[in-house]
Amino acid sequence: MAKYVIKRLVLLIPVMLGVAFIIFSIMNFIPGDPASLILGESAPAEAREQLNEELGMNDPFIVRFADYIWDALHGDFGESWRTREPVFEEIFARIPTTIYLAAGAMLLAVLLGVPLGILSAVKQYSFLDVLNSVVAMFLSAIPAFWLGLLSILLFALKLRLLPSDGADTASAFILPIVTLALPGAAELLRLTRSTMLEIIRQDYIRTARAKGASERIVIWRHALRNATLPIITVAGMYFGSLLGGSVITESVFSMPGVGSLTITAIRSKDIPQVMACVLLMAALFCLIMLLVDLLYAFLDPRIRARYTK
Amino acid sequence: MSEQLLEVRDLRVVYESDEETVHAVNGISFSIGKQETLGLVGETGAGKTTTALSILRLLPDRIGKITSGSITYRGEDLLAKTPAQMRKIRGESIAMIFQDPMTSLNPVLTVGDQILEALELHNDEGKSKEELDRRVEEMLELVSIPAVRKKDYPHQFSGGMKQRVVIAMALACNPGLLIADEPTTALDVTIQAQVLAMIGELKEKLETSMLLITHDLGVVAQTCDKVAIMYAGEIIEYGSVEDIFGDRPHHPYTVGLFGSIPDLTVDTDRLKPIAGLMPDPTDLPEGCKFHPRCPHCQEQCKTTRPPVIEKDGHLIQCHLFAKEEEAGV
Amino acid sequence: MSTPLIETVHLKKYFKTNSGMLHAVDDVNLSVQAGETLGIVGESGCGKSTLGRLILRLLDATSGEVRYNGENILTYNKAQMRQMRKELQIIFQDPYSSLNPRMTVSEIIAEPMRVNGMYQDKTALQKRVSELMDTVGLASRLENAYPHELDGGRRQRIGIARALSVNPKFIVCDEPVSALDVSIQAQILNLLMDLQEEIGLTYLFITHNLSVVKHISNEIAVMYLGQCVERAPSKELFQNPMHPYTKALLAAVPVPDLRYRGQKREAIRGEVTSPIDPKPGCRFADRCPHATEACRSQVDLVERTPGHFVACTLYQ
Amino acid sequence: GCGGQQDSTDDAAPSETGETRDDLVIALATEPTQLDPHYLSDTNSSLVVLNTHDPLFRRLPSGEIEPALAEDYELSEDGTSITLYIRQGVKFQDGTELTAEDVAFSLNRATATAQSEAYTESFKEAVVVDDYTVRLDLLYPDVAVLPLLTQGNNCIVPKHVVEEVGETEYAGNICGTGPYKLVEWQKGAKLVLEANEDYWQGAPAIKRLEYRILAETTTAIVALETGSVDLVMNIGALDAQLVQENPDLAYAETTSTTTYYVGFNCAKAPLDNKLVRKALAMAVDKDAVILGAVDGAGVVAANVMPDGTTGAPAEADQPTIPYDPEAAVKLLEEAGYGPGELTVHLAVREGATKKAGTILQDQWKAIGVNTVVDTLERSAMLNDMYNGNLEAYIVGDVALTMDASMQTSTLDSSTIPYTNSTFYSNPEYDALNDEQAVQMNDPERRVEIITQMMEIEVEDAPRVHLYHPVSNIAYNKNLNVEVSPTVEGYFTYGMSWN
Amino acid sequence: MTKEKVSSRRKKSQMAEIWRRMRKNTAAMIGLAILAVILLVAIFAGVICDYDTQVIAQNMAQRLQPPSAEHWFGTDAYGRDTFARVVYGARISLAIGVAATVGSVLISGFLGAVCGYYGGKVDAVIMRIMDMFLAIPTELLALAIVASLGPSMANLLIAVTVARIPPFTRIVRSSILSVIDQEYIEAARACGASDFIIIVRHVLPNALGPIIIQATMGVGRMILTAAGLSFIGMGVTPPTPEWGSMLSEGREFMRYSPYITLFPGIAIILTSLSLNLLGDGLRDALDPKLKD
Ligand SMILES: Nc1ncnc2c1ncn2[C@@H]1O[C@H](COP(=O)(O)OP(=O)(O)OP(=O)(O)O)[C@@H](O)[C@H]1O
Ligand SMILES: Nc1ncnc2c1ncn2[C@@H]1O[C@H](COP(=O)(O)OP(=O)(O)OP(=O)(O)O)[C@@H](O)[C@H]1O
Ligand SMILES: [Mg+2]
Ligand SMILES: [Mg+2]
Repeated sequence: MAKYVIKRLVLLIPVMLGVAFIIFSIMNFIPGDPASLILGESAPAEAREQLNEELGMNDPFIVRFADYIWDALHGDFGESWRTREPVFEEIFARIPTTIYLAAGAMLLAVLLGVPLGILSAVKQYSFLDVLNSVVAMFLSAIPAFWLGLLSILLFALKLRLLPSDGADTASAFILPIVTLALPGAAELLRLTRSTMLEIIRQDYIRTARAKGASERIVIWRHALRNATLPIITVAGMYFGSLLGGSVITESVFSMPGVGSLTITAIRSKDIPQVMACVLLMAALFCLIMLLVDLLYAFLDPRIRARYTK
Repeated sequence: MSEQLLEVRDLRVVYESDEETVHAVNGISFSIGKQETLGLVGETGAGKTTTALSILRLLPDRIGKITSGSITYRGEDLLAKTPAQMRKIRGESIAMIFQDPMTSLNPVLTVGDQILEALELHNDEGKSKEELDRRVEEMLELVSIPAVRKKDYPHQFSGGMKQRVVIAMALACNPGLLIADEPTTALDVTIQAQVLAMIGELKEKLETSMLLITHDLGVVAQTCDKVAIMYAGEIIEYGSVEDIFGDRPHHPYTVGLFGSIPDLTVDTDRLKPIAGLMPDPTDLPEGCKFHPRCPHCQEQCKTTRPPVIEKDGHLIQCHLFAKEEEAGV
Repeated sequence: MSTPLIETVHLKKYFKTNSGMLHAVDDVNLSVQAGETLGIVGESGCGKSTLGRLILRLLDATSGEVRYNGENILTYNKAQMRQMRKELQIIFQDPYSSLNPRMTVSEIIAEPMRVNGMYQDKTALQKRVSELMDTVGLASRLENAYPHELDGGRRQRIGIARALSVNPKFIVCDEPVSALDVSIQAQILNLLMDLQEEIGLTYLFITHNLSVVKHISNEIAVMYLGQCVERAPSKELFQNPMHPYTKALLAAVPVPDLRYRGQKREAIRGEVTSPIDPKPGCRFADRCPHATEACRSQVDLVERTPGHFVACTLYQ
Repeated sequence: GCGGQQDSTDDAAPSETGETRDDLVIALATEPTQLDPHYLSDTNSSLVVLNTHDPLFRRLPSGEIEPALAEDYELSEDGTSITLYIRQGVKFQDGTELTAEDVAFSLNRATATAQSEAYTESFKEAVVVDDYTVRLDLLYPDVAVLPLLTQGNNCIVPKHVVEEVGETEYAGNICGTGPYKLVEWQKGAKLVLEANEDYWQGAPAIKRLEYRILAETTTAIVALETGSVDLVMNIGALDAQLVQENPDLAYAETTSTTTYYVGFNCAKAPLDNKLVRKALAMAVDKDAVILGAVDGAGVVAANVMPDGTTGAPAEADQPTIPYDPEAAVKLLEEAGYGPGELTVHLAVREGATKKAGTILQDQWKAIGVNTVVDTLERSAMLNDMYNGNLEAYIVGDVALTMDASMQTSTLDSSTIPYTNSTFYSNPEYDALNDEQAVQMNDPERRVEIITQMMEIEVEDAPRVHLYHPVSNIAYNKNLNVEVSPTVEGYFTYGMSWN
Repeated sequence: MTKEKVSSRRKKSQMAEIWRRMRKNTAAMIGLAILAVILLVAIFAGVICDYDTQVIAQNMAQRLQPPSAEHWFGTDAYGRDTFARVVYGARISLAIGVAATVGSVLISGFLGAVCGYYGGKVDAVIMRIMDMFLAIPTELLALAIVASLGPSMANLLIAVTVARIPPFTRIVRSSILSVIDQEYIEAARACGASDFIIIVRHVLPNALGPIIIQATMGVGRMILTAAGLSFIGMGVTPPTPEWGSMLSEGREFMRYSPYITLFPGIAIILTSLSLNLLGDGLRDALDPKLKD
């Protein structure tokens, strides 16, 4: 197992290099020289030239990329061109918010989506099932900012129940988390439903029933464990993508998360900042996927066997 | 005949979907006495599994329906039981071994846990965890699997071992009746022999009755006391093994079935298969269901359902013998 | 003896797996004369299908030769091989997964001929398809049916018609009747034997059903864990099995005859050993009641009586 | 803990007990980037810096300039140097006293820094004369030197701190003379400032100042309505209406010093044709643009010089291109374009300029010109603008110094392409521009020259001036605050609770 | 040899079979009906309203009107008729959704087929590259693409298409993998078929099921992604009426004139809903296991 984990971690290196290359090239395709962005519209020409030179913008692309990677390998990811602070300073300041949001949203999505999905599958074609499915499709089709703004107007302004912004109090996280979680819950509901439907047709479920097991035992002990695999994959992907930041929700609720930082950085062509953000997110994403795989092994002995060999 | 453990009378089962109705079982009757083994034989799709599932009331929800008949176990009507009462019976009084050992075990639970579960579900005496654990080990050893392997998962077992685990699970609560649905079809001959031998031994030891479903006549000849031959949802011939394998008059389908098997002991140039194929269960022929394939088909067979003729407990459902009988009388 | 139609020489196939080399086929030497049937029997997973696939080059052999009319076809290039494909065909075990569910019956049967460009003319092709359907006993009204609408017996006939479509000389029948019911099984076996008689086909017939193999084969090879442990003419093998595994196999067959009822049959004890990196020597030794130290070293297949080969220390 | 204070801000009005509040929460739409004065490059950073640091002079919301760290000044005869008399007894927030050393150091540091170049272009060097006197030498006489010294980029920093922590580290260790000190910066969320009790003008009334980052306008207004924010700047016209209807809130507005205009690339076909430019300009109904772009919250602009710009005539007297679509069609015909034959690419950015562009598209369609509106990212827009790739673009120009020179230079050929991105080049205009710059002692002559330049501009139409947007604030009605056209006006020291 | 005598089997083409099963599914039929209406509206947009005078023509005097007899859905900030814009928007939004889906399905179909069929190194390399793209958040990728290529309908399309390729490729690959194990693929090889014929005639048609479902759901998702991009200012160019950009244009008026966002919002939801219903129905109809 340890060997497997190490192998996966080693595999992270080429993937991160690839991600770095993709982002670095895209950022270099984006027109505009950083100097004009840093200095503003009214800065004189010489100042721009000088700054571009300082930032190494006049070197060929490959040289710059190699320099970047070289420095990064030495732990130096550079300073933000915009704020002149080490790139990770700002990221780390924002990461807690992002993690609270992502974890909260995923938890809520799972807590809502999975039980409702199971209920839907167990009572297939019932009124409840139809209602669940329609509501789920509805939720997954609502644009995020619409949901966000509407919930602010309703809960923060009309009802004055919850704050509309800020990341100071726990209550401030409620609305953004709900907004983020609903589409995820909808997706998980549909996935859980279809997976469970498939699994309750399996022979071993019939075996359990033939032993005299009650529906509760059949569903929770026999079916759910087997249905968990696809569910955690999707939940993991969802969590991963949430960690990448959710620009829209962050902006609507004024949550200082990593997503809005990345967007700001892309907009101001702040290459070191963008690189650091995306690399960190990609690394997190890969780690989450690794975790998901390990969780697989924990839940499914067949997969465990494959790793331990 | 001794007191009957299980009695099935005029059972009819259909599978109904929006599109079509499959008449899977069409009025069959049979009974199993204490410590008896009944072999249920028939081609694919004859309705064997359906019959078994009906006894345990495990037909698929909504689609599978018992339309008439009665199933009595130890004098009690199973069809009148509530779901909770039924759950008590399943596993404890009547246990079942399913067709495919590879998929009948839950891949994420240890085999020990799966056997233990059956015990826990029917632990009326309130035995302690240790006692139940010991019983699990006992059961595993009974089917020749070292007790230490109870912590293993199904994928770590070979097909034959998995089937043995399923058997251990089914026998864990000392059921009065064991339904074995083609317990060896998915296995190799050598493993098949092992498993069959084991079931036989255990049956003796635990004094269990058995309903053995198969389409392998060889297996029937070696293990059963009574045989019912099914065709298109009906029992067309029923009797003791001697009746079926002996030199008596048989239903033309039974004859065809025997003719289809290459005999290891006799050399034949050609096999004599039954012509044609099973009828479509959604659109069964009128009269005798076998008539389109029957070499002795007469006008009458096409229109009227043949009567059941009994001769010393050997039942045949065929016009051919009805006539003989008439002629004889 | 004349040159066999098909001959394998030291044929080996190892699969790389996570836990080591899996010896699926390990040094198998067989030959089949034109117009005859060689039966291959053995436990599940002993390498029967792999052997069949190797002969057709559906898998690449690890080493060894496959000779067709004396020529090693493993050295053929793509174009030569395509020519060969018309001579060598296969009928698969599973009539459910071996037919493309999105094609109609006539499309499936016509596919090999289309691929090989055998008929330019559409109507001629259609005529040939009808002929083939007739040969295998499929009603012509089924030509536009899809496989899922048919039962196993009819599906298997489609498979046979497909194999016959390119006029092959040699057909590997990989458990063609295992998935079928006894009565349908008999229909198919009769069909195969009729075809052999009519057009002189040669079969390699793979199965683990001993009654079937006895019925159809001229010669039988018994495989155990990738190796051929015994080979003899069909009758001889049944009358005089030598290898302990063959004996166990024969004894295990349940016979539909009350005379054998109650007879204690000697079942093989123990589980199949792993085919991954097997130890040298007889692979059956762990389960064999007669195993001795001698079994731990290399055991060769030797001819004990004319035409009867066995690999066992009891007969060396 | 900020939690307790959070609660106290939940009430919009002063608490029932009659105690007045001493904290203030201001909403900002974008986050300041960094707080080192000399590296400032965006408005909101300046806003904060001007509360933590002091400039030498302060501009009041009214536009007047009053002395701050400089008590007085003296301009040399030839206008190439200015002597600054530094206020005595002023202390930095670390307790050390402000000296001429610090002032000279700060001005020279600003001059040397690229980010501040626009505000120090005319500076040569600052020289310490004595402990409280500094002489700032200029490269050329610059009429705008006082306004420049009010800017955030020319704020005074302590020399010893910069030298101690290092040039680039000052941003993380700011220590000004201003009325507030930074105590907490939650990136992306808020900045918390605390009153400097030793401020040289006396301790400020507001003791705790929080800038909260609220990107979405709707969220900011909701926060104002629910009382979690006390002041929001530059809200939309519809929101303004809503605020005015709310009895708990107050609203004030003034015209800003920003001018939105369409710049034509005079070096690129088809807009290198004066007739075409003029036609397009004549087809613009500025009132409709104001309605669509800022929901009516704007004033028609005649030129880039809003009222109050030194050296410029009153805006009502400025020459301008009339709205005359019929004449525009004729001009187009003259230029050889029939209806539908001309297509213009108009670059805009997300927001007001995009809306303005959408309206222009419709208005130009009326004279038979097709318009493709390209919404660009800031980086792409600047890049293409400087490289002369754009045909037309809409931008906002801030009259930073409120002096005409800075505004006229935007059409001077010497500033192509950065300041003058229209690539407009007219020697006559350039000559006049040079001439007005030295009319330090003859303001009337200067106005004359500038009016002349405006006439040239109307004739050649290198750009169409659209509007000056309204600068507004919405706030808790108990807050004393004045609306200002510039960021320098939002000096929190002047704010207090009733 | 025994000849066929039984003749009870009905003959049906696969399409007809699927359609027959779909028809039984009420939800799918509701979805189909909604979609049909939306499609009709998109096709006949030009008949329902005039582009020049209703969709893009501005009328500042009439801005921000609530729904009325004259303007069914009210007017937007430029005084344009929201109804006309929603109707025309159907064209644009559906075009974006469909084109992007088709594009990504084609590309990932090809990549997935290559990966699944050949396996080995090709597979490893392509899938690792896909992983890289998967690790980059969708919005950022799209934003970066639009920012580097400039905003236009085509680039918006490229952005949403590219963002969808990695997950799609995975799906295609796994459904291909489930097919290539089947013996009929081996049978095709045994009769001498080339790789190309095998992929095109045998593998792809059988792997189509999951791909079709992803595609139907993809359209709705693409429209939503495009709407999300509009939010961060990456939408279509004005005055094109696209639902997502209408939605984000209207968001600052949400409190004052909610109709501007309400109707395009409903249009997006309905489209997505109908495609989801249809996709679910199609999945059920295609799955032989669900025959009961
Ligand atoms: N869930 C179901 N829905 C519809 N028809 C079904 C269902 N299960 C079984 N059938 C049909 O009912 C008939 C009897 O099936 P059953 O499984 O009882 O046969 P069997 O004798 O056990 O066959 P086998 O030997 O293949 O196991 C068959 O025609 C079968 O197709
Ligand atoms: N592609 C493969 N990769 C790895 N191992 C394989 C592969 N194909 C077959 N094997 C292994 O090779 C051995 C022989 O397999 P093969 O399918 O030839 O057996 P068989 O005799 O045909 O069995 P059955 O009777 O079950 O069809 C088995 O252990 C199998 O697991
Ligand atoms: Mg069955
Ligand atoms: Mg095989």
